[in-house]
Amino acid sequence: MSTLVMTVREVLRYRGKEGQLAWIGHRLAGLGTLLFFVIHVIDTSWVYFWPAGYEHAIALYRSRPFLIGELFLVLAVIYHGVNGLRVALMDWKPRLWARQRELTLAAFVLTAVLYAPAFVIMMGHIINAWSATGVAAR
Amino acid sequence: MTGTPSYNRFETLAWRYMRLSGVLIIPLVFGHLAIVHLINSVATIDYQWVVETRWAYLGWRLYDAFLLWFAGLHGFNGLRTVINDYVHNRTANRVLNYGAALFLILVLALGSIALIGTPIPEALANLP
Amino acid sequence: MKVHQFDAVIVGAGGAGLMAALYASREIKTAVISKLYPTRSHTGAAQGGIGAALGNHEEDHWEWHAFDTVKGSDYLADQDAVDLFCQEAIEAVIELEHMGLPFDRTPEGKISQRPFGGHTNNETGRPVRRACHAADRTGHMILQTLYQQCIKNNVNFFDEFHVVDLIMNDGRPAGVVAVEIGTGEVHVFHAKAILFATGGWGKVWQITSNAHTLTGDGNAILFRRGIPLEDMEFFQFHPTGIYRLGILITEGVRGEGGVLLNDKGERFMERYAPSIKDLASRDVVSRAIYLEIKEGRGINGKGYVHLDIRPETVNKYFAEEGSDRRIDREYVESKLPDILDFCRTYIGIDPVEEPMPVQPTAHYGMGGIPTNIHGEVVIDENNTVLPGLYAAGECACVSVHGANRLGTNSLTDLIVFGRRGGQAMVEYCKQADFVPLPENPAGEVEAELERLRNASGKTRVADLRAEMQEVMSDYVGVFRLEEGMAKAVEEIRELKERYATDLHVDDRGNVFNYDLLEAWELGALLDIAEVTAVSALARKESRGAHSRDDYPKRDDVNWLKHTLAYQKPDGGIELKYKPVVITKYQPKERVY
Amino acid sequence: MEITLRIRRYNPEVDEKPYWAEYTLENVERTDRVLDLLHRVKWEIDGTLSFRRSCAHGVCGSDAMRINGMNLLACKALVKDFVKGAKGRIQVEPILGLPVIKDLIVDMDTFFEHYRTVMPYFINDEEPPERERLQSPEERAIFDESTKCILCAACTTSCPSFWANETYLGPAAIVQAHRFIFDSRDQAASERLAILSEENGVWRCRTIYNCTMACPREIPITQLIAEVKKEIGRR
Ligand SMILES: Cc1cc2nc3c(=O)[nH]c(=O)nc-3n(C[C@H](O)[C@H](O)[C@H](O)COP(=O)(O)OP(=O)(O)OC[C@H]3O[C@@H](n4cnc5c(N)ncnc54)[C@H](O)[C@@H]3O)c2cc1C
Ligand code: HEM
Ligand code: SF4
Ligand code: F3S
Ligand code: FES
Repeated sequence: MSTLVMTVREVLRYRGKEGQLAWIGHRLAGLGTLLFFVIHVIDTSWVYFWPAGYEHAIALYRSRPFLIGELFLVLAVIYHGVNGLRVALMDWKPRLWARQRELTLAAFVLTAVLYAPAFVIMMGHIINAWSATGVAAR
Repeated sequence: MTGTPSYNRFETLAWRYMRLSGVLIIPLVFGHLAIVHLINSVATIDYQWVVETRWAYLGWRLYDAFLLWFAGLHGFNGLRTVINDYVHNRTANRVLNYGAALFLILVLALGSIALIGTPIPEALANLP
Repeated sequence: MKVHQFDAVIVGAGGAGLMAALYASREIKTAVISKLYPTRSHTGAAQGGIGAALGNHEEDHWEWHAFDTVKGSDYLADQDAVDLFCQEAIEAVIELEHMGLPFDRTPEGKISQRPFGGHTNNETGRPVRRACHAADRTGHMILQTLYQQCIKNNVNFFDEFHVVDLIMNDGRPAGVVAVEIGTGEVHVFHAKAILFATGGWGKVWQITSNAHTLTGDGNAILFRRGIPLEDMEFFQFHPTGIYRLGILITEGVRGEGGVLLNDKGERFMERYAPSIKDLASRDVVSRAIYLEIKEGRGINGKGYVHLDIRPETVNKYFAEEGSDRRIDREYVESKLPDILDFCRTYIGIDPVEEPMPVQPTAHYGMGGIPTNIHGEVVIDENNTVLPGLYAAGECACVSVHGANRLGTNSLTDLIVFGRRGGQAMVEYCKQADFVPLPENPAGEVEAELERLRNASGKTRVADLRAEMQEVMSDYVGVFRLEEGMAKAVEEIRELKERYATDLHVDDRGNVFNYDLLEAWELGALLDIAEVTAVSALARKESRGAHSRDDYPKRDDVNWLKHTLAYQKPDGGIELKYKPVVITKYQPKERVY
Repeated sequence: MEITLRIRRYNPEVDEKPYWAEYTLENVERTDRVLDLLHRVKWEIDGTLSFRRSCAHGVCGSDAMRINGMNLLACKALVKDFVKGAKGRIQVEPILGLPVIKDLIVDMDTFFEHYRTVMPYFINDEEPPERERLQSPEERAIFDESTKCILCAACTTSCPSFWANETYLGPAAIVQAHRFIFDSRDQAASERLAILSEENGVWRCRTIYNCTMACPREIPITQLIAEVKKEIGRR
């Protein structure tokens, strides 16, 4: 486990440039998405097992921390997906290594491009939700 | 040299699966995000919505089932590699990996049962 | 103190040590001791190629190779050894290939060869393609391949063990003493047969192509134990080292067509060696460069000339010579990748765009521990063998290089005589017994190490070493004079005195105490510097790498003989001489 | 120019923990190697400073260390690569992931053990021909890059996967395996691929590229690893 701390520290200290940044981001995004995925599957299954509970859960999702969390979730999924494609591509076409910096930057840019509209739309939802239902007050 | 060497097929397969499932998950999960978080939002989603506008259709149930299984296996295999990276103590490593596997089975089971078992609301079922 | 016992102990894990280890370890219990991880040995720095008359591109014969070698040696090489050497070179190189060595290939899939200095077609006098190579990393490939094979054969390695003494009992070698660098612990290796393969001693001079660790340890150790050193006055200055850094630019550059140019843009080698020009042997080219510089034709009047491998230059000269060979950028990139890298990294010059600034650099010791063709150490004028002691590689002197080694012949030497040394040890160990260890076998050297560890005088090791290098470069370099060499001998003796009385070592610890070991290495360098200067002072002629302004001619009547330098019990040096073996090739004047 | 060298130091016989020490050197040339600066510290200021080195021109692989945050050979890192003005700082520390023994010296045992694991030697048990085994220049070119490795460990110790888990064989060992797997004359590719298909083999490589960026021999390591991965997939 101590190597986990070391990895985190050294990933920040080592001048590994794009590849390393892309990797740590991919890992964190993957794990984050997994966490959400697990929670989400469980609560969605309440539709069958415990419908009342499901309403509770959805209500919770409407709370401020979860709405903000949702912003991150979407970012994580988009980035993990785009970067995952890049990784698969590089493994499949080894000679692309010479272009690795450009491709990694491209993955960052594509993530931003895909995320920007999503972000705007979701912010819209958030503002709507808060002003319409007063959830913001909770 | 002598004999056929033994390959670790499992690791090879797991690695391949990560890439293949990743590519497959892309449309699934991006579609899912678009529907749930962009076109709709948690503000408009509730029990009613799930049961009446989504799971009423077999196609959507299948869609969600694919997502559940592909992403579940993908995510947990990812978790496995992370555990193997950082947890070196043999027992701790075993416990965590088996724990994660059991948990995965539980999650997949819950999700699958819900997908299969949730009845189609009568009002919809009776539509022509 | 730990004691280990092996049939054979090999000191040094460069090409020679590893080749010997491969052969010895097949049949007897063998240990290889090296102060560096084997793959760090300086064999890995060798660039241009390994010489063998394979004739893969054009007609070639081992007899031609032998004649070239003898001529290159300025007739000081022992011709029986040279014949055997050139014959066995062929199968030795093939053996390397069978071990997996990744040579460059000809279109037919054979080992690729390139021209190299002094290697000629004996009938036409033109350069012949004899240097088998893997780009410009031939030594790297040899070292890696041999190390790999040793791993395969489970050779016992003692990596980062610094050998500091040879244990003698009653005039017979019984083992070696080594310091485990990582712990400072002293180990005794008890052995029937001991082979030294500790490489060169270029660090005696300021500008050198040699690694920091090439300090002639083996030679100094044996010398202190009464074994003579042969022909130490012959030290090769390679013509093309990067200006001021000394990093080697392989002769392969000229083999591929590169030319040397002076400040006026003249290809000056045309004047010094009309027939093979830039591919004359190294002593000739180094002297030519120095003469150009002395006449003020160094680039901008400075102490260097240009080596030009730009395709346009090379092709111009090819055309002039009526050759239909042409090269282009890609070709240079593929044949000389490391050279380009060195120049780009260290001097910011791209050799395909600009010529390289070069000056002669201390490179290779022709002399060394006298051995016969079996790698057995011989200790007098009659070639009396000291049973159980062996040497191979650069530290040894068979002698196949005489007064000047031809490029590519050292790597061949490692393989041919490393192998022979290994085989000879096997034969010997099968019938010999261990010489018993004397009482307290490491006592003497431990006391010396303790003295160094606690040395608290005023002279820093690095300063003393720098002074020695300056003296040797000024007075015992490419050109030599009575006066200068006498001065060198005197000054080296003074430095030795200061080494004994006024040295300062900072590190008093045990773990990786390189401060201490560098001090010890300086002791070896000083001994070698003295032997070199004394041997050179005595030789009143010019031959090969030993070039004297006061005796500019070779003198076969008085000096066609090998020097043997002994340490006298009182510390001085005594010189003896032994005859050169001449078989087919009578000495004649050397023109290229 | 004036350079302040900040060195991570540790002497197991004296210090409880590693610490940073600073040395200021004057009259530094822009083209000096970092190795030259280390030598100046050792030779002029403090002889106890310990580091490995031999060839001083990037061919022996002794002196991989982390310089200004990146794995490099001290003898191939020039001052001008780090400092533009007349004054500056350069930071030197040991490579990461192998135990530090003293100052910049790490214990290389694990590294060489991994190296030996992949059978890094030519295997062909058939009786060799009289002369060389033939190999076309094209066949030779396939594994050219992997023959360049000098076992300096700069790659393996720059790899976050290796930091995380030292059982990972690491890029250097995989490069060595590649050297033989793709040699048309060698016969043991399957054995090596089998070894590399294990959990501590190629799959631990997450395509991070630190190794490729660090390699002083400019070996496209990640490409070679990917080629090995694909080859395993093919069998
Ligand atoms: C830059 C360069 C380029 C060259 N190019 C060519 C070429 O193209 N063709 C050619 O034929 N020749 C070439 N040479 C010459 C040739 O490479 C060397 O002469 C040869 O490699 C020496 O090999 P070796 O085995 O004798 O010693 P080395 O390879 O130098 O090995 C010495 C070994 O001894 C060990 N050692 C030393 N002292 C001790 C001690 N006290 N205790 C324990 N171990 C010790 C070291 O650790 C090392 O393992 C070149 C030389 C240089 C410097
Ligand atoms: C959107 C499409 C996705 C793609 C293209 C994708 C791709 C990948 C790839 C290629 C890897 C392997 C990385 C490696 O071995 O270096 C990976 C790892 C991982 N993925 Fe995904 N993935 C996607 C979605 C998901 C989802 C939805 C989850 C969560 C449930 C997830 C969780 C993980 C985890 C936890 C890892 C391990 C991370 C690591 O080893 O660093 N992924 N993904
Ligand atoms: S692959 Fe490159 S970085 Fe890695 S050990 Fe070999 S030379 Fe060093
Ligand atoms: S840094 Fe490591 S993860 Fe792979 S690409 Fe290089 S080995
Ligand atoms: S000292 Fe040899 S690689 Fe740096």
